[in-house]
Amino acid sequence: MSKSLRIEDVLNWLSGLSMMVALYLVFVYAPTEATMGHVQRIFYFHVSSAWVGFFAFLVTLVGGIAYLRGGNRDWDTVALSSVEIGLTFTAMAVITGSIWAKATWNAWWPWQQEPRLVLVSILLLLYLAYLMLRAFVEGEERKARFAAVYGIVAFVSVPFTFMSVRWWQRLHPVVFEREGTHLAPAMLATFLFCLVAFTILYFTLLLHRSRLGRLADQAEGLKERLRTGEGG
Amino acid sequence: MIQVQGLVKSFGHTYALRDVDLEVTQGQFLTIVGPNGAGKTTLLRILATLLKPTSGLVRIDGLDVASRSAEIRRRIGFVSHQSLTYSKLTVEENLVFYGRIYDVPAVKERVDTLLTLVGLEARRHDAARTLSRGMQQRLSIARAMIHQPSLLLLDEPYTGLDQQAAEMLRQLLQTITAESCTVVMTTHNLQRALELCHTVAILAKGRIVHEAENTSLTLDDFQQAYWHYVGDRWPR
Amino acid sequence: MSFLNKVLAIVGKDVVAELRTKEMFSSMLVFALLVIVIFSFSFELRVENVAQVAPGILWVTFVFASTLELNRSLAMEMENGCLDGLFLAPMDRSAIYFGKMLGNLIFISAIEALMLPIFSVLFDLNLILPSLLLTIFLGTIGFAAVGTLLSAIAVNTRAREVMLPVLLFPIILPVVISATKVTGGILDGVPLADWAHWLRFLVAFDIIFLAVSYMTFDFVVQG
Amino acid sequence: MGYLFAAYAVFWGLTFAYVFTIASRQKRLENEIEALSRAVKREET
Repeated sequence: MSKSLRIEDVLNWLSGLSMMVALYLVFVYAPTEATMGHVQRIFYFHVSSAWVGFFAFLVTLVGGIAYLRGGNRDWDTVALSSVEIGLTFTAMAVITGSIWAKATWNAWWPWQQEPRLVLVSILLLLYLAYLMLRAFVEGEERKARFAAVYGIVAFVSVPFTFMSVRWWQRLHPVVFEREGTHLAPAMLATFLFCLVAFTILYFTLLLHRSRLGRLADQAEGLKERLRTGEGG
Repeated sequence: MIQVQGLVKSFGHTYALRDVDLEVTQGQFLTIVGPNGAGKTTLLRILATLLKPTSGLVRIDGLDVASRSAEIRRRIGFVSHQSLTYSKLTVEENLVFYGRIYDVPAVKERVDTLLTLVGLEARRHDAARTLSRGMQQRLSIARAMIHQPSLLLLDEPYTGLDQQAAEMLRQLLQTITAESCTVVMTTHNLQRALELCHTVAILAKGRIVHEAENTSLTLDDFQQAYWHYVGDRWPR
Repeated sequence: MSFLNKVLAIVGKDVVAELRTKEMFSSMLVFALLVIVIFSFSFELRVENVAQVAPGILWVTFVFASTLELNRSLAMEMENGCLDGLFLAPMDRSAIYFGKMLGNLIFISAIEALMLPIFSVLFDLNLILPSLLLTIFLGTIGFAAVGTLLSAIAVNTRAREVMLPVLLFPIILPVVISATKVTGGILDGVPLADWAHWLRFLVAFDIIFLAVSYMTFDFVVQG
Repeated sequence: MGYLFAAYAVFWGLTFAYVFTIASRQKRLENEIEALSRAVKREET
């Protein structure tokens, strides 16, 4: 217990510190973008949030496969925790993206110009369905099994959705092209640091959320012991 | 025929079976009695390979249920408390379908034999949903016997039957067991429990608490034993 | 071959049951007519060119009809515990998957075949074109492949009728997008080369999801 | 500038809200587990 506590502490401090540095880099170190101005600074946290969302759902896939292979319930806890964190960050990406879109294109929801927006909203739907599935299945073991399968199928569909949305958009006039990789070195450095900081933040949250899952499991076990009046 | 050692089955934190030991020899008829929630259905479903044991050893004909389930399935017939038949299909179509998925050679002949055995020849072209509860149960037994299993598992076969249907079922089971088929049956009816079996076991709270030979057992003695072992759960 | 024989036995009994009651076909016919009536009322005032909205209406109808069919198909196995009866048989669980999947494919295709002429008449468009039939077929395989797996999950949940669309729609969205695009392209007379990549895309989706569903089906149906 | 502020406010708002829910759920469960363990101990003695 004491050892895992230490890892928690290290991660807590590390993520706090790296987020502070990230803020400094975003607002002070990174130069102001020429055409878009200060609003472009949304980019760093927006893309990083989206990255954490995507990465979290990848972890859910891995957790699902590991659970189905070994039957270790901890993997199910990790998968569920990751979905929750992933949804939170995807929601952040959607909201910050929408604000950015309003600032640059004067539209909160530019479906046609920004296919990634569609993709992200589908991700939200997919993993809300994942949570809904868990809420509607009876029995812990079966819940974990179904969720694992859905986590796998859902993630496999993501590249297809991405591609179809991409191609779907191609028939419409491309109004804005984002200069993805043409970032100035200082911007790129800031961006990369943000990615790292967010990934650390993700793992910190995952650790705490998984602990929550284990506690819930423990509480269930105790309740069952009380109910049957016998040790498990 | 059946060997069970230290069988445990849990659903999450709930334990359905805790440390069950059981031994059934070839041709034996074992009845398991116990109150609702004792774990009877769970035990039968594990023997039928429908559920995997959490831990412990379960062997049928020396084959492990977890790893050799396909071979075991050829040897067992399972009569569930549901009929496992398609209500829209006719009696004959149901049996032919199951015959095909069990790889039964000469399905037609086998179906004819079974329909005669369970006395449903006259209803063979009727949809399964039009059958009475007793007939459904006999169809269900015919379904379970389609591939000539050497082990028959019956889960609460008498539930929901009237006196006459239950009597027909008893005669049918007597005929089947005369062919030296091994049978494991569960019930919560103590009188039915003692009718045909060689051995009777009491299952309570996921454990086999009592086992007895049925040679000189009277219903009164058995009822005494049942109350003693099942205790507080039995309504007095 | 015994595996194929078992798959066909499962498909066969579904077909026989349906031919006997014709429950699904009659309800689907009414359903298709209803959808068309509702759509024609809701678009009537705005749309001057039906060909613009026809692909969308067509695929929305197909998706909803498939969902109804998938729910019904697995519900039939849940009745009287028949699914247990299938699991008790000495066969690989993938035979159950392919059996149910093929059955679903046949039924959904039959429903679509029933609806196409109705749509053709009411939209005054010729929808019975080989290229369009191919697209519909490929899209239907995609629905059936994922739908069979997810309906096996959905039947084990509370509120199962709602659960299936919630699980299924976000996953088959790529199929709907691409199929609608291709249908639009065909109706507009766009040359094959311009939408051939969509067909390849559909084939890839079908193959991958057949494989994933086949591999995970066992975990859905055990215990 | 207003948009930039709004975006970052949303980000930090959501992050803290999420961390807070995790922390409070953990607290609640810890209390519950403690109460339950005491109850189990009582039962056993």
